[in-house]
Amino acid sequence: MPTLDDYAGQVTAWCPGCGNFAILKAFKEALVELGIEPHQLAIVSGIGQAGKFPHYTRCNTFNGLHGRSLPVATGIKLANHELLVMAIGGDGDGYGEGGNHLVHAMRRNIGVKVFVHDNQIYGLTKGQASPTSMEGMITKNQPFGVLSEPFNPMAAAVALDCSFVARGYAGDQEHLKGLIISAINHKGFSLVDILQPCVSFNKINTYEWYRQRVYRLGPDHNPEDRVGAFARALEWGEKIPIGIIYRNNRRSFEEGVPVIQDKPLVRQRISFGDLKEKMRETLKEHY
Amino acid sequence: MPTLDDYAGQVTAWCPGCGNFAILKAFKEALVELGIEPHQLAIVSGIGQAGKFPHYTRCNTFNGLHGRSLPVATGIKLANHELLVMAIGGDGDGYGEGGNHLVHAMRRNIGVKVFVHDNQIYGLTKGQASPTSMEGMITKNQPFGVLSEPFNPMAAAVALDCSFVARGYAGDQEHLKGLIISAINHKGFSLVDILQPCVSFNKINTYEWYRQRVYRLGPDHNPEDRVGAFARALEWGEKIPIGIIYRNNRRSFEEGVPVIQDKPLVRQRISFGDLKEKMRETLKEHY
Amino acid sequence: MGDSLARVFSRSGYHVFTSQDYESRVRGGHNTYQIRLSDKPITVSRAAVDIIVAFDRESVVFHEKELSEIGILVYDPAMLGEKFERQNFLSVPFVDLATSGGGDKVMANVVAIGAVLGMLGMGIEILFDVLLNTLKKRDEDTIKRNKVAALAGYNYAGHNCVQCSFSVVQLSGQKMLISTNDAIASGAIVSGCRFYSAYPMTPSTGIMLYMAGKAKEYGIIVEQAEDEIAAINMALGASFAGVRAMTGTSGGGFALMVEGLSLAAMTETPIVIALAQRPGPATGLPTKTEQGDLLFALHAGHGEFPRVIFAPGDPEQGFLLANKAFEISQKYQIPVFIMTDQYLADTQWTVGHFEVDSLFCNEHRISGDEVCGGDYKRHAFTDNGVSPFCIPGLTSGLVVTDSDEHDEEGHIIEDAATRASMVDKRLFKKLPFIEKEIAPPLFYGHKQPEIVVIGWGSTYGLIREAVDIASKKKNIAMLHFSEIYPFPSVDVLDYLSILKGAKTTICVEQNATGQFARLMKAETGFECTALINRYDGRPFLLEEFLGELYAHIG
Amino acid sequence: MGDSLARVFSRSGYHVFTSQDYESRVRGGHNTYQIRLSDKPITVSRAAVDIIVAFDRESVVFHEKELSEIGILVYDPAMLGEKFERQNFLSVPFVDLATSGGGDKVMANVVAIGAVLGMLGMGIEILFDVLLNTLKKRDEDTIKRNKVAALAGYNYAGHNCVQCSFSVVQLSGQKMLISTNDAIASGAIVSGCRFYSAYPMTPSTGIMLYMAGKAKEYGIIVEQAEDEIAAINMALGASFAGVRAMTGTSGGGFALMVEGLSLAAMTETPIVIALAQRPGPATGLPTKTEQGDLLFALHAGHGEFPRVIFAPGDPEQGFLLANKAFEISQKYQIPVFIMTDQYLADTQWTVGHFEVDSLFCNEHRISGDEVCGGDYKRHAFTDNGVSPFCIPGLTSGLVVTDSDEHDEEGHIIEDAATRASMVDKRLFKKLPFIEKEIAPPLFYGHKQPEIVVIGWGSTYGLIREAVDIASKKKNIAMLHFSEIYPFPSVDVLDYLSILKGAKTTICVEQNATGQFARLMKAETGFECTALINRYDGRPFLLEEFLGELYAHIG
Ligand SMILES: Cc1ncc(C[n+]2csc(CCOP(=O)(O)OP(=O)(O)O)c2C)c(N)n1
Ligand SMILES: Cc1ncc(C[n+]2csc(CCOP(=O)(O)OP(=O)(O)O)c2C)c(N)n1
Ligand code: SF4
Ligand code: SF4
Ligand SMILES: [Mg+2]
Ligand SMILES: [Mg+2]
Repeated sequence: MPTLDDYAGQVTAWCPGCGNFAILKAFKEALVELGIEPHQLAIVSGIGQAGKFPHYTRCNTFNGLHGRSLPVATGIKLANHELLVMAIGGDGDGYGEGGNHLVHAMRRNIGVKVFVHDNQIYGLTKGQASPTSMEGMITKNQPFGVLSEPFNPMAAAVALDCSFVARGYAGDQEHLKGLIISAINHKGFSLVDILQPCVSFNKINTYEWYRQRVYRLGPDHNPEDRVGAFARALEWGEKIPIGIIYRNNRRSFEEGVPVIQDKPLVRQRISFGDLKEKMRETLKEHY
Repeated sequence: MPTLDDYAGQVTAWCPGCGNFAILKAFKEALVELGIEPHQLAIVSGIGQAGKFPHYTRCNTFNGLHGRSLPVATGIKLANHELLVMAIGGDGDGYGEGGNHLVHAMRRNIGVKVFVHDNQIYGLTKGQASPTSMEGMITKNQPFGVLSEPFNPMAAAVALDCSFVARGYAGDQEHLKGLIISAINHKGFSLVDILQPCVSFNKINTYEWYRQRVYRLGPDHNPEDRVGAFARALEWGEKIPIGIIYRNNRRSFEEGVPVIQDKPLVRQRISFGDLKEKMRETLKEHY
Repeated sequence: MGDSLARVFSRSGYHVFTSQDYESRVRGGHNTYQIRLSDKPITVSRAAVDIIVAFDRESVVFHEKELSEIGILVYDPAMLGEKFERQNFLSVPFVDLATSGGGDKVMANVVAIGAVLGMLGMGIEILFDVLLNTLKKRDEDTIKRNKVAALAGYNYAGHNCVQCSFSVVQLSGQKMLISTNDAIASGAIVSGCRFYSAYPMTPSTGIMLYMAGKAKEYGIIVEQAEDEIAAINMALGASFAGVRAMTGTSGGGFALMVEGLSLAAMTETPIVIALAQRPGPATGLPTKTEQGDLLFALHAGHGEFPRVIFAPGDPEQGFLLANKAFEISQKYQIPVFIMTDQYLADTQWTVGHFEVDSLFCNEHRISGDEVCGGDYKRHAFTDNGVSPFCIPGLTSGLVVTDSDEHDEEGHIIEDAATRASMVDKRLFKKLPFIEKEIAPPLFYGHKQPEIVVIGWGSTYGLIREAVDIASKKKNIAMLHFSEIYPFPSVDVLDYLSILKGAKTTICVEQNATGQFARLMKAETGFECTALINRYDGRPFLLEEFLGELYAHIG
Repeated sequence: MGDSLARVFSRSGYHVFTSQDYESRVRGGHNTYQIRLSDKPITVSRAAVDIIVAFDRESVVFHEKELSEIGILVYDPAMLGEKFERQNFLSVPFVDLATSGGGDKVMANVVAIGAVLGMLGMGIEILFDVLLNTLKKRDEDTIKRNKVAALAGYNYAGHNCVQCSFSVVQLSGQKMLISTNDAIASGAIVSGCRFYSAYPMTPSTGIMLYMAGKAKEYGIIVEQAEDEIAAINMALGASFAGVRAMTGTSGGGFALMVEGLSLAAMTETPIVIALAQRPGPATGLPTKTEQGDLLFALHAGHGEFPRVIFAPGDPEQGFLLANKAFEISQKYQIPVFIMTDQYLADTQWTVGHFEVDSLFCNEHRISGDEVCGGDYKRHAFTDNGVSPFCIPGLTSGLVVTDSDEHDEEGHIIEDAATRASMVDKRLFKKLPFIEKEIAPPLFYGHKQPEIVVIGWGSTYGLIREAVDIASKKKNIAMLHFSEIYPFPSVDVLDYLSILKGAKTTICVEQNATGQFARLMKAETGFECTALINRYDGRPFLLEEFLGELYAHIG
């Protein structure tokens, strides 16, 4: 059985007080609770403060390009669907640079677990607006304030029939741990958007700001009702729900690919000798 | 007043029977009806059968890269918001390669009119699945059938609070013309997804298939109700609604940019002499 | 119909070379399919044509002048809406013959194939076999009606072509007929490629379709990505996870993969990239050919890292180099390019057989607990710069890599010393070994040539046949590069001395700026005495090229 | 605090050079800010330091050894948690002095600035002015408390630094202090750039922030795009529509713009691209410096097309070349690069003033009905390949362009003849004119040198000062290239003869493979006798470089 020690990683380079610490903690506790060993897990991350995440724990790690974690994760999952594959990054990473991949990963329902550390800002590059920054937020790069409507990842995910859609909050670590466990246990694609205060650059969406708004979804919310889930996903402002917004039971992509139904691709070793024999046959088609 | 003749373009290279012809016709009639002159219009298109569209009419044209019409259109609109700016392309172009731009153009609510010729297939490259191809569709490139859930542009657009969301059908030209007019008259971003039979490669979604399913939305549908619109947007299969699915009245991006409130950027000529004077002043900040 | 006819010839033991020309549209437009056959190896299209089958009026207008002295144009007056009274025209009622035998209009094609065979005085049985093959999924009746149609054309032309002076006999030994792109795909498959992610783009799509067609049989995952960025990143993910992976695209799509290429280099993740060129810039001429992306491929990607570039010139090279691409890519954990183009996608050649026995068959990935457990380091420093690459998840060891500069374990670093060592490892340590893997160019023709014609990639067949012809009058040779980067050393073949010994050295390229000649100058200092460039999107026909060549060499 | 202190010196009439070193994180990590000042022009950092202000223990550990003979390290024992009993250490209670005057802890910075001025024996009034400037949005009281803190530090150090032997007097004439990236941004603005779309990426972000800061004043639209692909395509849209447009990024972001670059070329849409280099491949070292993307920028994009590459070496070059970039880009309707890097982003130099009068001020776009109405053709063939470029929408004429190969009107074509003519127009006709615009390299030092040190871009200041020093013993000169492509001709300055006449020619580059040296060889055939390369992400300090230089030249 793995322990928290098995998940001890490198020294962090985050600012003191950053919401990322609580996420890291919830994440480790969830994995230990699930009994998953570090080598059974592969994390793909992007670039940004959140992108450094896998180095602060221990696991197979592909810390790739800004915005490109999902295709890499998809490739890994298809090569070895026995691995638990996660994609971790920031809101800029996941919803800005990587927006297209998110859309299509949801369509595929590839069994990758996505955790977006949503601080509503570009942290690592020092405070430009992100896709989830609120309208009107003034930054050095947005001197007239943000002019676009923020991206609502929950509503978009419900619209794309994402098979697991949830929102967590770094300030509610216990609840977050539960969400991480549910996301991992869910078959197929899971998106967990995690509200994460950035103490250095986001002076609007502070711990205090979230504390006044965030509430846990209760049993009255039925995450299986898509239209209801959509209505709930639109909630933002006075009250911000956290919990499982939407969930369905679609076939996952891995389940649909015929050639990996017996075992993962990476375990299907064919000898080169056999391949050559086979190819000799195949080439006869060209006669 | 412009006439249909003003909009006569190059010789088409589409297959006989292609749904694109009806769209072209509806488009020209709409513009003539609106009294818009060709030079008041700029069309940006991508690559694909639909991407050839602007050549088959007459207007300012930027036939750019596959999937990249929206950023170009955004640049044009910001430089000169007096122009009517349209982006035209296929479903692969708009929802596949160009997916991220669509998401963010909706957030911006930039006043560009997008028409997606949605034939649920890659036409120009000869019949691979597109993001809107139905699950299970078998092609040379998808020998096991499409494994992903089709992208639902209407639901996604409602989720992203796109300010004008409509679906047309190439087989209902009169109705389509009306939609095009409404989209043009709408302030802000407009997405019109146009069901377009591809007689050469899509043997599933044929004229006959659509005819059995497509119906015009009636007055009972309230496009201002977002949750209701979402429910309607999910309708697909037995019955497929066409018409305005959702509409709101958000401020457009152009309206939000302070520096173009007086007149378009392209009409604000500053003499280089004045610029030099000004810069001498500015440089003093560096002392 | 071109394909079936070509296959009749290759099965009859002939050397066959086919090429196509078409527009970027699905139906209509002017299209041609050209077949050349010979009892000797042939490797390029000729300008002069012996038989033209015209299905529309444009074919008459555009191509009549291409007829050779003994050439004949065969057509159906009903299809063209006109009857021509010309000596070298033969009218055959394709449609009438198709329908009168109970067939459909579209069988006019099959009638035409039969007619050509009749004109050539060949037997018709092999065509029946070929039809059986192509129609294998159809019912008995369809097959029968096709045979009847073929026979009708065959008999009609055989009897009515008084002016026909051909006599093509059956030879022994069937030949394989294959395009270089298909050969690349099969070479990849036999090398153990199990993951191919790409986005459709002419002229690379054929490779993906070939892989998809074999997906079931070979257990390959072929995923059509949402865009090219995803395509290369998916392939890198699969490769990292332990599966041989490949992607393919054309120039515009590759432009989008450039960041991923740099990622492959930094994370030392093997990948094979098929780059199928077409005329640019931008969308350019999607269905035409060009060799315009060599220097782009060579320098693509920010930062500095090693890569290998192959550019096969014919199907056999395509097959073997695809295999070598996987070997090198896995062995050194680097990106390897196979550059092809529209010409190699759309021409088919006959090949005796592929040298399957000579293929590389080495497994370079490891996963045992002894090497991968404990303090395994993904990017460990080694003498040759190559670190043991474990398969994540199969053992207790962790495989960690990063697009940031990293230490041996794969964790982010920023210090100067580690940085410099990592550049040394990735670049300077590996390079000498990679360089040794590169084979010299193919030297063909006169052993001490006065004239050397230099080419790379798809001009191979053209130059080779031109040299064969010109060698009757001149001391001429070809130097063809199919392994382009690292630039071949002169250790095995001192091609520089050959070049310096020649009076005339002509570099032939299907591009405007002479990219290979420029590369050779940068690498070796050697400057060719002349360049022949073509950049209108069309490949050279043999006679056209000979004309240009003679203009240079007299 | 570095910035304020540097500004005190530049306002006091000194030549100042500042540089920074920091990690890719927001808080913490080890960071330095180095200021050098002199009464003579200085253009690089030195290794030896006269005053170190240490805010943490690491600063002592890492930098103590850098102290010069007269050097002093000043620190607050309370901050470092230790009191050092060393001769060349001066303890100043930064925090105590800050709080005891009624100020906040963070004002320890200001105390330190005051202390440094006290140690140097300078006046403090200019610091008060600078504080007024930087705090201009704050209330009276804050300003006052800052002044008190500064004075406290000033007095304390002035009285207690017995070992201080500095005496820095006030000179006449204030100087401007600016980074090259800021200079590029201001050069773009004065050239009429009204549209800047980009995605944040170190070290290019500063350019975007500068533009955003001036957006209101100059009526500029600065749009942060969703990704770099959008960024370049937006800029192309704005440019097509008639507005001067620019984008900026670093290598990884530029990798994503490559397809758009090719689009700019095909549609002949002007664009200026600031490419701010950092060490690669992939994410690399985000906050360090490198010159690793020269050949990438030169060959980026599928297909063949002309481009221009500038690489300024100091703020003034940055300002002027940004202006020239717009001129050339508009005049020839081509993409123009301004290559910069982390070093040029993070170093600030003093400059007398910018030569605003010498700027290019030509309008190349047209929109009159006479030229744009009727049968206006966007891509009309002309003698120099440049077609009149109308502004769409302002007149009745239609402006049509295409990423596919097109005819003069801009409509898609596929025929060979038009294709060839269009390549000729875009490439071969424009090139000779573009080539003539390129200025020769800067030749500095001995007129008939035995030793030539060659560099490009950001190594300018380093080489220049090194040559100044080395020239005391050697016949040495610098050849610095800031206009890099098309490679300068030898017509105006026959630099090739100079190089060939020298015994030793050393190319200095902040990369591993000597990209510029390679380019020069490909372009001119000239091969340098030696290369000095650094690729650990750090710029050379003057002494380090002199060491390497002397190793080569004795
Ligand atoms: C292609 C590319 N563009 C830009 C960057 C620069 N960059 C690094 S992180 C980042 C944004 C970080 O924001 P987010 O993803 O929200 O992560 P956070 O730091 O807030 O956790 C950017 C723009 C990059 N590394 N690569
Ligand atoms: C970057 C890039 N990738 C791929 C292509 C090849 N390509 C051209 S059109 C097209 C898809 C066409 O499908 P769609 O957008 O649905 O348009 P349609 O032809 O169906 O109208 C593709 C993949 C390209 N031109 N550029
Ligand atoms: S900048 Fe913000 S997100 Fe980044 S580590 Fe600091 S607090 Fe966290
Ligand atoms: S392939 Fe399909 S979409 Fe393209 S022109 Fe033909 S019918 Fe229309
Ligand atoms: Mg963020
Ligand atoms: Mg389509």
